[in-house]
Amino acid sequence: MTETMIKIKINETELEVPAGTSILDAAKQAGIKIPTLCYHEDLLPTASCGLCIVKIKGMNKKVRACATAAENGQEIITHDSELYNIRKIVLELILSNHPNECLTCQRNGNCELQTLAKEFGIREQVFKPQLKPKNIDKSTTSLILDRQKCISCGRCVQVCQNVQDVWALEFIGRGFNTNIAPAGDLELNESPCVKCGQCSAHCPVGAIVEKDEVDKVWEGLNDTTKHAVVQFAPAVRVAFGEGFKLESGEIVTNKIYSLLKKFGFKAVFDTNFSADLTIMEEGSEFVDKFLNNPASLPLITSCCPGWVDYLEKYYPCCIEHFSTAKSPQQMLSALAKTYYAEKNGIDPKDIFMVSVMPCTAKKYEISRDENMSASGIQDTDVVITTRELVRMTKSSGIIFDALPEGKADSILGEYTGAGTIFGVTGGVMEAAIRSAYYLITKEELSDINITPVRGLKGVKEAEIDIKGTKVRVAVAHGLSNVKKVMNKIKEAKAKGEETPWHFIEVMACVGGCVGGGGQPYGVTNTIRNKRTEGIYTDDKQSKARCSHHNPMVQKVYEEYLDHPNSHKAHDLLHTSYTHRPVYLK
Amino acid sequence: MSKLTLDDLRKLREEKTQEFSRRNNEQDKSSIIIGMGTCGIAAGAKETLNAFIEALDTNGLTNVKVKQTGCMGSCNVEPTVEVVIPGMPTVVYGNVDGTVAKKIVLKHIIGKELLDDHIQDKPAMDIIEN
Amino acid sequence: MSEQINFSQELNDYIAEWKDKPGNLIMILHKVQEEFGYVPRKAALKLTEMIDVTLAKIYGVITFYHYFKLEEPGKYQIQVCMGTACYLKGGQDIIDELETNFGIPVNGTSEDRKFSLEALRCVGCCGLAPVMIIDKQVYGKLTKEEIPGILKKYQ
Amino acid sequence: MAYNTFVLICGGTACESSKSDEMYKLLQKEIFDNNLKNDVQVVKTGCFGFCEQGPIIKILPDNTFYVKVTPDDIKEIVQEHLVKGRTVERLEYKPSEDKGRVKIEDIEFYQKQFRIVLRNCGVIDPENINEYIARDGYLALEKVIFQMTPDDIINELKISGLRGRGGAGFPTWMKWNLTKKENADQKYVVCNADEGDPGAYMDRSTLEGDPHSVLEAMAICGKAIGASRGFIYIRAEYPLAITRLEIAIKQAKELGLLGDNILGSDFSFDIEIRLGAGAFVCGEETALLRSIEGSRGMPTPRPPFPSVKGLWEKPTCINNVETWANVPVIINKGGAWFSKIGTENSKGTKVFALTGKINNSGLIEVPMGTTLREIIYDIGGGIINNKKFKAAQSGGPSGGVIPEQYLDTPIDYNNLTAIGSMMGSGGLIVMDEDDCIVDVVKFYLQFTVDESCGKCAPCRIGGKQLLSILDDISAGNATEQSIKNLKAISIAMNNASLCGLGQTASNPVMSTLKYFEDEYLEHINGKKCSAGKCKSLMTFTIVADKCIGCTACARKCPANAIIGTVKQVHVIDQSKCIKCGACVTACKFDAVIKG
Repeated sequence: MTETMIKIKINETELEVPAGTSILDAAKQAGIKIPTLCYHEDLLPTASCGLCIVKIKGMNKKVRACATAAENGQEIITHDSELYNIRKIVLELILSNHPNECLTCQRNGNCELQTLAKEFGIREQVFKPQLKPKNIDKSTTSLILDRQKCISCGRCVQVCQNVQDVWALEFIGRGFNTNIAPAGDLELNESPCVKCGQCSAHCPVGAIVEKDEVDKVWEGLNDTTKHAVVQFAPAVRVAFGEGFKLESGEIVTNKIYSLLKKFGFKAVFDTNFSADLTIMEEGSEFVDKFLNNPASLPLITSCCPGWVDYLEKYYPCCIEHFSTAKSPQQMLSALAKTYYAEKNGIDPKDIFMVSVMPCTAKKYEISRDENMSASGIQDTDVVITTRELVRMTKSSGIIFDALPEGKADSILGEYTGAGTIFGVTGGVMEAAIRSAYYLITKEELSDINITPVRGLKGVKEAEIDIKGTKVRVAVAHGLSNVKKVMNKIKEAKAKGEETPWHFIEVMACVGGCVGGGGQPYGVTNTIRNKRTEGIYTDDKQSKARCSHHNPMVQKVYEEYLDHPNSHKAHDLLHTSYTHRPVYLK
Repeated sequence: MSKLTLDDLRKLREEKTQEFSRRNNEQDKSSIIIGMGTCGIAAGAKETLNAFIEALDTNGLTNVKVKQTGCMGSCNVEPTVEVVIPGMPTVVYGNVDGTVAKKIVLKHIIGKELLDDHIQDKPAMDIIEN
Repeated sequence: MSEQINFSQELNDYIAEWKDKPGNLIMILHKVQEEFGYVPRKAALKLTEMIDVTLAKIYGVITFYHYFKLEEPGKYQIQVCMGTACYLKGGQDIIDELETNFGIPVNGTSEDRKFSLEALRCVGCCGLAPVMIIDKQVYGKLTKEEIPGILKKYQ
Repeated sequence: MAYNTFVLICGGTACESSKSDEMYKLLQKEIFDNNLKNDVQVVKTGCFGFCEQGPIIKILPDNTFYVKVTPDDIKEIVQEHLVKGRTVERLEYKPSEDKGRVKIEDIEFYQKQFRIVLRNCGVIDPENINEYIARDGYLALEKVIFQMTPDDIINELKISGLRGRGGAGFPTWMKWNLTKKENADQKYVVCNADEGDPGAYMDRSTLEGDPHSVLEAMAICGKAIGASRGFIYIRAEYPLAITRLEIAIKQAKELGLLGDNILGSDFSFDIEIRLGAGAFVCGEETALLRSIEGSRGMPTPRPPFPSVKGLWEKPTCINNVETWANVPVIINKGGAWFSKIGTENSKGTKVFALTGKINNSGLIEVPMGTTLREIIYDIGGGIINNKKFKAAQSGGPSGGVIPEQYLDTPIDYNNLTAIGSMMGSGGLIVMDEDDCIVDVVKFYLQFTVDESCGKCAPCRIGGKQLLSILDDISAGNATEQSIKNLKAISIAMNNASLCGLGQTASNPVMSTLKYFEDEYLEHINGKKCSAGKCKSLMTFTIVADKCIGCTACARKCPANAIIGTVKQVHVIDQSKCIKCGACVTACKFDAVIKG
């Protein structure tokens, strides 16, 4: 399909853009930035903030650049003194409706409103403050919703409803008193919220933020009676650098190892290790079902806690298809407080287990049920997000750039390329196929790059040929895409038909964990792609690229777990699911 | 009722137009038309309607039709009532409550005498009719 | 969500009729409110299943449109018109009187749950301004001195 | 006893002040003297509205109309007209010297009210389709189905010059044509009956009095643009109009005037009713469409316009009730006929809901180009209690005020916009000297703040700020900077708000600042509200000379702010006074003054 090109003029510059391009995007191509607070590339323009108004020659009214497609022959003015004045007044109005709490706000320094106020040189509060009442929802373990700070841009609502199809948040009320809230005065933890945190990742200000637990980490590190241990997830290594002005996708794994050591962690482990372990467990689970009980398929992956929560609420009928394997985070913590503790003669109670995750739902996962306390006590003590680790680093006096390349601690620190690709959509599937092929055929796959499951397409399907047997797989990310896949399964089940796929990978967030709700701000598909590229580079550079080739995983089986899906493995590495109501009230 | 064809509609219109024009000829049809818009009803037009029916009954006036119509526009004097009686000018009365309704029946319809205090006249000529 | 709320046959029929029509939510909410006087939470929850709509959307709609109520109103509903004509002719005085001397708050209900008070945009009886409506009975050209007498009728 | 002649004499306020009462007595005396008391009844009527020519005497059934009658003329009228049966030509109304006398139907005053939209209101039974049919109902539909092409229909509208009656006055034919030009499997026709301006009820009356005219017009549009489905979006607060519409739709369907294969043709058109639920913003067309779709009524950006992407993303033609009601008449009588009525840029008539401090509040329909003076003084009968006219507000909360100097401006779209107001939907509220401009603007802002959907920042916060500044002004807490802020916010709202509600919400502020800035300054600098509406700026004092110490005021004061004992001069403690004014009413000696 060839694109029709149109000719327009922006501020006297002539340019050609594809038909349908918004004025905002066209201006960007012309090297012009039009200010906006509500527009986000991931979402449809809501046109609420009013800052991006521009003039079109021959039109009386000013239009919103974000929501208006440029048309052939248009002459557009994006900046002049009149527009500057109007934008400044609108900005002053927004500031009058926003508490003056920048210094104590979690978004201080990366708030989009603060940045605009700075750029427009606003030096005084021109209009009397007109604030909504303080109304903070701290009910979940993951997110904090401070409605007074909300500027009603609607990004969180759109991401929650359209991208994630969760509908925890909606505009409630009307006019000046509109609030972002769950239905009927409920708090978030009583709502359908799955804690994915996409709302917080898209919020331009500090209205929805991750629950900051950096202090808890410091407290544990300072406690001399504790043996502090840390792990960090695959997707962290390709995004953490953004907090220090590095390119998205730059792999900083080794620097993070030495950073965490400097903080005083006694052992630095890598969640990639337990990702490999997950493949052994989940892969074996799949192979077993595939060979011995194909009627029980499909098998659905379960390493994403937002997804687990969603399934328990909306698809209780599919619980039987859910892999019982825990997420890599929980596997590693369970091993740290059992295997590692026993080996080093440490009382599990004295281990302080921290994990660094790209995800806010991980904060919820650690206490979701008793299975998360396989060691007898809660396996993971604190979860901080990538964003929190950035702040923690900055407050520690450590200059990240100057850090030496470090190493993870053995045994729970060694990983293969299959473990690292857990950080992207399709990664779990690809890793699983690499090993399942071997587990079924006892032969290695000739080309281990399973490209059909890679990329940002919402639902990806592939048919894998395992020595003549076709394995049909599907990969979905972004819960609204997941819903499409799940509804097909539900439909097939209701009709008693075979489901369209044998194996399904699900990630709640678009792009998978690289686009997680706890990752550095400003994510767009461009950034998701860069982080994804980083992940695949890490895979390519790895010595071993299949989980069953991870010698340390094999060692743990030999020394402790016996074999995949053994009784002990089940006690420590597997969990169960239950139907949960969508609304608690 | 069955669906109309074009001819049916034309016939129906002719028939109804004749019926309707007789209303204005003031010859054989006596009628009381009550403004039953929201404002009229709010101001008590329903009671007015009942009062008329009662008064007509009491006085054995079977040839006077009571009809309803929408708002006549004179909202400050609702309920408004148009009285069409042969031999009398057609007038619009304002502020017609039950008592006034009875008076209209007695004075205007039976006594052929206009009521001083409540005449509003017709608010406007209808251009369509010209 | 212990016990379910019961809908009348008429309401069930109405919902069945509208179920597959696009844009049915507001029409159905009108009917629910007609039955209960407000939209009870349990009714909203029941609707989520009956017409496949999220509770968040239902509440978003209910709280956007002032016609819909989430609380059970008082026995008698008082509406005072605050259209321009009524305002100019003293509508606010009527509301003040009801609030201060009779303890009936605007958009709220008196403590004995007898009266609810609402300020309306315009009832369209500007000729009768100022106007108050109690349970569909209209009191026009009202003065605040008449209020005690009128309210007494509903005691 | 039966009279055969009736003499109607105007008893309206204006005529009364021109000795009509004296003439009424004279008439009775003359009739008695001439022995006509059994034949002639003298009736004192409500205002004829034609006060400019008053006092007026009308004689029925002859239909003679005498104007500017003086007591000296009475004898002649009785002698000539009643005794001898000859009209007194010199007293008959003549619009101008050269035209001579005219028939009553041709009198200018009656032409001032000119009923197209309201042609059937108050004439037919709205619950009986036959009565509508009797008045040329569905004749236009018949014509467009069997004799006209879509282009013919649109062309007729173009010739008529009809513009949308809902607010901005967009040419109706263009709207139809834009929708017609779109290619789509489904198109919709929508009637906006979400009339919500405070003080406006034209559409309610039309729907209650003549629902079929809207149905017929929508079907005509369906034929013109190629749509087979229509929706009427109506306020739930209009139960009677809803009932009448339901009856009308049912009757039209039964007769096959709506539904499949109308009148045996291949044209099908159906109409459904959708209810609003108390959100003024849904009068804005994109919000209205979202509401029909069952969502929160939050406006979406235009373009794309509804004619391209409307209801369920399909091309949609939306007009308001009054616009629709004009359509059948235009088809029947021709666009050329219609275009003769009105002014150069605004054709036809406009219905106004005339309210406020006016003697004859009511619903009137006048040709475009009628002046405000004619409407207020001729039709409306002037200001209540002969108070001084201050301003008229047109266009509701989106409009502006028209001060005295523009009373003679012919009312049409362009002129109203030029003087800083707008046509809006037709609310016309008259204010007198007792109304405070700041207070009235506060009322409108309160309304828009309440009704703002809250989506876009300029409207949501800007409106709230305007209101807060106005509160400060009426409380005496403002400075001249407040006026600068009012202006700055107004400009921002006007330019950066997403929809019409926000873009026009500041109009009342801007237009009053234009004409009544002095009154604002009086509040700000003089801490004074001449109209006595802004309570915080009022002080109540007791004039010592007049106070006899009766204690009546002190007993009535709810705040115990009046100090004094029997037979002593009383004093008001200003710090305790809540400015309720109870003391003024209580004092029988006019000793308490407000100022």
